[in-house]
Amino acid sequence: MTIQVNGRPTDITEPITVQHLLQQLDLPRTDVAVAVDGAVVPRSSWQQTDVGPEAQVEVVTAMQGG
Amino acid sequence: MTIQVNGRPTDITEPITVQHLLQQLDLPRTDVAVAVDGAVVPRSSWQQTDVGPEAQVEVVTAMQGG
Amino acid sequence: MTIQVNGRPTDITEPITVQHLLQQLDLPRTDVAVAVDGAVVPRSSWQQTDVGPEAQVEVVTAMQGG
Amino acid sequence: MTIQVNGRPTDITEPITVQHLLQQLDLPRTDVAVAVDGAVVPRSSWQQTDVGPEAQVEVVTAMQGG
Amino acid sequence: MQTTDPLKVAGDELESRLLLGTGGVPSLGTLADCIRASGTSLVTVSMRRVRPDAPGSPLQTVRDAGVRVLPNTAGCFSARDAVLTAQLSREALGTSWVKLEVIADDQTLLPDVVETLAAAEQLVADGFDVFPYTTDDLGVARRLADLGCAAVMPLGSPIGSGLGISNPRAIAAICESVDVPVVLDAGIGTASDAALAMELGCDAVLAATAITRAEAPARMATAIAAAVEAGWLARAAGRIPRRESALASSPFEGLLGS
Amino acid sequence: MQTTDPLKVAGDELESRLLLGTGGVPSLGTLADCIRASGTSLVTVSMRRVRPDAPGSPLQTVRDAGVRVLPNTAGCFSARDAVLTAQLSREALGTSWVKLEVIADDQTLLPDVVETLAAAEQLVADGFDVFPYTTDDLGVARRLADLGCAAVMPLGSPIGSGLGISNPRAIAAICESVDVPVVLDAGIGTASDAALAMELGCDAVLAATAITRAEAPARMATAIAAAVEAGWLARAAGRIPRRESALASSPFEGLLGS
Amino acid sequence: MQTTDPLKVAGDELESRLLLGTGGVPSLGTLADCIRASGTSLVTVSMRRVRPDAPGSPLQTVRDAGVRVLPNTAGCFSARDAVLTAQLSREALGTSWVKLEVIADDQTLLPDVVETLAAAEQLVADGFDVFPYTTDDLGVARRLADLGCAAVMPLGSPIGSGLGISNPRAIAAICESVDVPVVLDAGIGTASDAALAMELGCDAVLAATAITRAEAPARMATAIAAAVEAGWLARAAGRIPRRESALASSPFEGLLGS
Amino acid sequence: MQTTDPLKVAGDELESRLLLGTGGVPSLGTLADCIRASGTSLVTVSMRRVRPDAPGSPLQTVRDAGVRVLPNTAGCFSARDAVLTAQLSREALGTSWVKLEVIADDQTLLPDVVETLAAAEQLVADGFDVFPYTTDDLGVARRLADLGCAAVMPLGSPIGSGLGISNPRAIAAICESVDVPVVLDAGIGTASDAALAMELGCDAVLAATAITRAEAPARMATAIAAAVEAGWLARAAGRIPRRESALASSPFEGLLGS
Repeated sequence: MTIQVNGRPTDITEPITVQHLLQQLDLPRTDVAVAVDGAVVPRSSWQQTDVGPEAQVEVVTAMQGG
Repeated sequence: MTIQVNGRPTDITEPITVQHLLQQLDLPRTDVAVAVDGAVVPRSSWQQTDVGPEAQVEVVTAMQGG
Repeated sequence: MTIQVNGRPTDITEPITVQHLLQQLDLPRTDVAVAVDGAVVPRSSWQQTDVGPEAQVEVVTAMQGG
Repeated sequence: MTIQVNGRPTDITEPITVQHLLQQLDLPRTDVAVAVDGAVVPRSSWQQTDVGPEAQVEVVTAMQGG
Repeated sequence: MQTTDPLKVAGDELESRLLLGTGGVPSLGTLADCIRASGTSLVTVSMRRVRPDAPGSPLQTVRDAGVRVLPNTAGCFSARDAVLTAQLSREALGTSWVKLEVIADDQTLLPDVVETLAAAEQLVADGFDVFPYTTDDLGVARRLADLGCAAVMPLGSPIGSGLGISNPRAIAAICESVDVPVVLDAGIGTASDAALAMELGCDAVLAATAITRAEAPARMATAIAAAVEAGWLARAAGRIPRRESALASSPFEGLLGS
Repeated sequence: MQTTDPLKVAGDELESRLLLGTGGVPSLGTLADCIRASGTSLVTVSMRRVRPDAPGSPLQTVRDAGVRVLPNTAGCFSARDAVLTAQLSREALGTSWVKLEVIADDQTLLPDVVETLAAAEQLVADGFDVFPYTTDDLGVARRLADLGCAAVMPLGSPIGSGLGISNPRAIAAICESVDVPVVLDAGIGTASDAALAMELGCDAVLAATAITRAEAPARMATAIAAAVEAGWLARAAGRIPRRESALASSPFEGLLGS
Repeated sequence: MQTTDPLKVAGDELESRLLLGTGGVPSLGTLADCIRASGTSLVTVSMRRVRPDAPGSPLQTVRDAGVRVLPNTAGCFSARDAVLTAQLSREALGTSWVKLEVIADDQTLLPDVVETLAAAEQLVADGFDVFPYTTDDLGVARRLADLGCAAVMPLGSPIGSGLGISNPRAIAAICESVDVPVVLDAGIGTASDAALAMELGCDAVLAATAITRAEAPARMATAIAAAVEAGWLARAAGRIPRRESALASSPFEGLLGS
Repeated sequence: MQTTDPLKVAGDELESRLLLGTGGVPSLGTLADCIRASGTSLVTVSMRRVRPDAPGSPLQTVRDAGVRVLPNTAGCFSARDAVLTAQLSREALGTSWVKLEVIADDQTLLPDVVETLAAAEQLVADGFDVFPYTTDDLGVARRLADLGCAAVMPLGSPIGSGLGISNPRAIAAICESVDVPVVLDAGIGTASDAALAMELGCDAVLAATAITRAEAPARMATAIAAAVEAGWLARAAGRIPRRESALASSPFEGLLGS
């Protein structure tokens, strides 16, 4: 099944938690925040929140700007 | 009974129409508009619209300004 | 002998008057003024004023400007 | 005889030197400069320079300003 | 003298690009003089309670001059009051045109853009041709145009201040970005301010205090009318660029002794 | 439209308060159009060496238009050269009027006031009616007037820059302090600059590049002429004071619900 | 040198009244230099998608410098996006402070005040300390303060333009009228702009492009920091009034020959 | 904080680029405070007739502070008077440095450049180090430098007016064109004016009234000193160009939902 991670189609084999997704994609886990389908997933819920089919996942961090 | 006409207490003896009120108070009837209790009373309804007790009547016209 | 007319060396065979010089060089004679060696030669003196060897002659007129 | 010192008529009994004038008038002698009749009298000449009748004497010093 | 194109607005054509505000005019005679001298096609009035003892109304003067009237909602602090005032003006004067003014306070007289947007939306829906007074905020001007306003009227500087156009770039940006006519409102102090407004791209200028409180109102009306035309023509004529250094206007060739 | 009073200068009266400089004009046809459109009464020319291959002279165009010519000494760096150029212009064109220009360098084209003062003194003594181009230095302007110049012509900003009037207070101070006519010279970029010059108290404005190098020169000539008139009228009309705070132009009495 | 009082905002005290934006900084090393040179206490960052190939994050640099971070919502065009971005920034960075930016379009980068007000209301309700970027519209600034924003951040001129403060009176009016700290945001080009902002009554200044894109960023950071302090002290010192005429600073009594 | 390079002038080096004028200072105690707070290296005084009843002289205060004194010729209307005053100042104070001021009248206090040039020539020939107060006329400034003056001191605006720098382009042009130090003289009203002067390229700034007549003179002295340094650093740091349109300071890549 395919989800969108930061706008890119990403195949995953089965529903996984946010925590596993970050691990699997080797994304940083500090100083980042995650939204799934337009809602923030607090860090404390990463291990309990599943990312389902066609989910829109955003993983953001601080960059220069402003 | 007392109504407010342009902010001034005005005694009337009985409910009267807008048309009669303007006549009774000797107010101009051209180039003016009337609102009763915050709603415009179109000229075409002046003869059918009664001004009841405690009504707030505004009679306005054009002045210099702007 | 050589004189300078408007900054260009010009050969003349003998001393000539301003009037003749303008004629010889086919320069306009209206709306112009002439200076020889830094001094204005009034139009009324053109026929009496000789242009000698090595003279610096300026012949000017109005152009767009200013 | 009368001289002008800083614009005020001042009577002196006889021609005196700049040096004596300053002493007599109890004017300061440091940080000042003296001009007589529009010319500076250097400090080194105060004892040799006489102030004659009708002399205009200026005695100036530094003030706030600028 | 070549004259400006008429201003097309709200389905009408106005010959003059100078709108005249009547506030502060010392007498109806002077008002008549100013209308004539300005050549204006559109004159504002405010809506106020009838007073039996009131001096003559400017309406007859405006009608005698044969020009349109533009009632305003001056003095309103909320969308609700402004909408009611607009409705009364339509009823009293028989025009759907209204200059929408909703101000933030009675000291600065600056627009309250939130209430102005709310009122504009209601009035457009109610069939009015809305001419909103607004700040020089580009985003708000664009929203007003998008709501269907007939024009937008950004201020140059506070009402009655005579400070001219405080932020010319902001006005120019609105003119470039908005599809409806832009009328410079408030702040005009004298003729050069009006010319500048037109050069920045405004389609028209409203002047009130600058004219009515000048020492010689009718003469100032003539002056500002000429300036509006001058600015309009100048914009159309394509001005020279600003240059940080000089550019000779007389040739350096053919100089004496050169 | 009410028109300005004629400008009295050097014993003559000029109907128009706009002087036209001819530098940069693309053709004599355009020059004729600009003279007509501007309504000017006085047109500048520069004095240059006769060139057999030169295009037509602007003189005939100026004469055909029935306006006065004002020769200038543009391109001169010294009093000596300026005086000679002025004498040649008088001889060639039969006018004692001369626009005196002595510049400090050929990059900035800014006036050299020392040489200008020296030349002005000589030319006045020699019977010229001297119109000196100068900086906005009040003391120098006063000296030029005291020397007997017919007018003084301070710059608004560098020649051809189109930057308008860089120091309006300085121009206003000259206008208040000098008894001869003050003609704003150099820097005009568009109509509002010309209106401002007149509002500051100038008696006339000279425009060259602003008109001749505009995209549509004749239209800009019309625009600037209208602006000169607008500014002149506005000054005469007595503008409202600038106020740091707002002043209501609509009455606050008689408001609904008040 | 005497230093400014700390800025009290959102329950904290900031030693420095200069906020540093990090956009455009050429390297993290330069960023570290600029933080040090500016003496800033608060540094903005934007929130962007994680990129595996991204260069180092400015976060570590900011932390090493021991200063607070102020995440912004730059790039958002709607209240919805801005609120989500703010929530993500709080989650990622552990701060409730957020610089709220909602822009009207990606060309002018001007604020969309309607969306900004909507977002501010939601964010305040959600417990954020909101620092909204806004126009110089007084009414909007007052509404933002009334909604409970921690500060208001009106622009001087468009982001990155370096045009300084286009409408100083508007900024001064906001400073007089709003109870929360006013931080001048956007438009600073150089030191004098920052000094002026403080003289007008601003409580702090944010500079980004002016510092990060200067030829020598750290030196410019020092310069602008000094200017912020200069402006703050100057305001506190009570400047002389502007006078249209001169006032002698040297006495006229006691002159020679007088 | 990084500090400015010393100013090399007339064979000396001044640590501070702020010159302090003493006119208008309410007391010698305040003068001492201002000298200390400003960090100045050079303080002006005027030369006046000795008055037996005069309050204390500023000289001792200046000496106690260990800074140089710069006598001026304020109040002189002719080269002759200025030269005599300069000679007296050299005799009284033992310094060949003199700030040459020759004014055109006692209302505007504007320089008389003709008399100033004449006096400068004589004083240079007589061995003085001449610091002439002058207008912002480029040609005159160049002539003063060519005559051998130690510096040139163009005005920003009239003495005591606090109007800042009326014509920044003119000041910048002088700075670019003249080889001796340029000291902005007259017109400074507050800190940002001083910063601007330095950004335009001035080598130093003189402030008198702005400091001495501020509500808190010593605090303003600190402010203006900081501003001079800020402006000097900013110029050295290479400011960003002014742009008519915005330039994003936050990246548009990596936006949410993009």
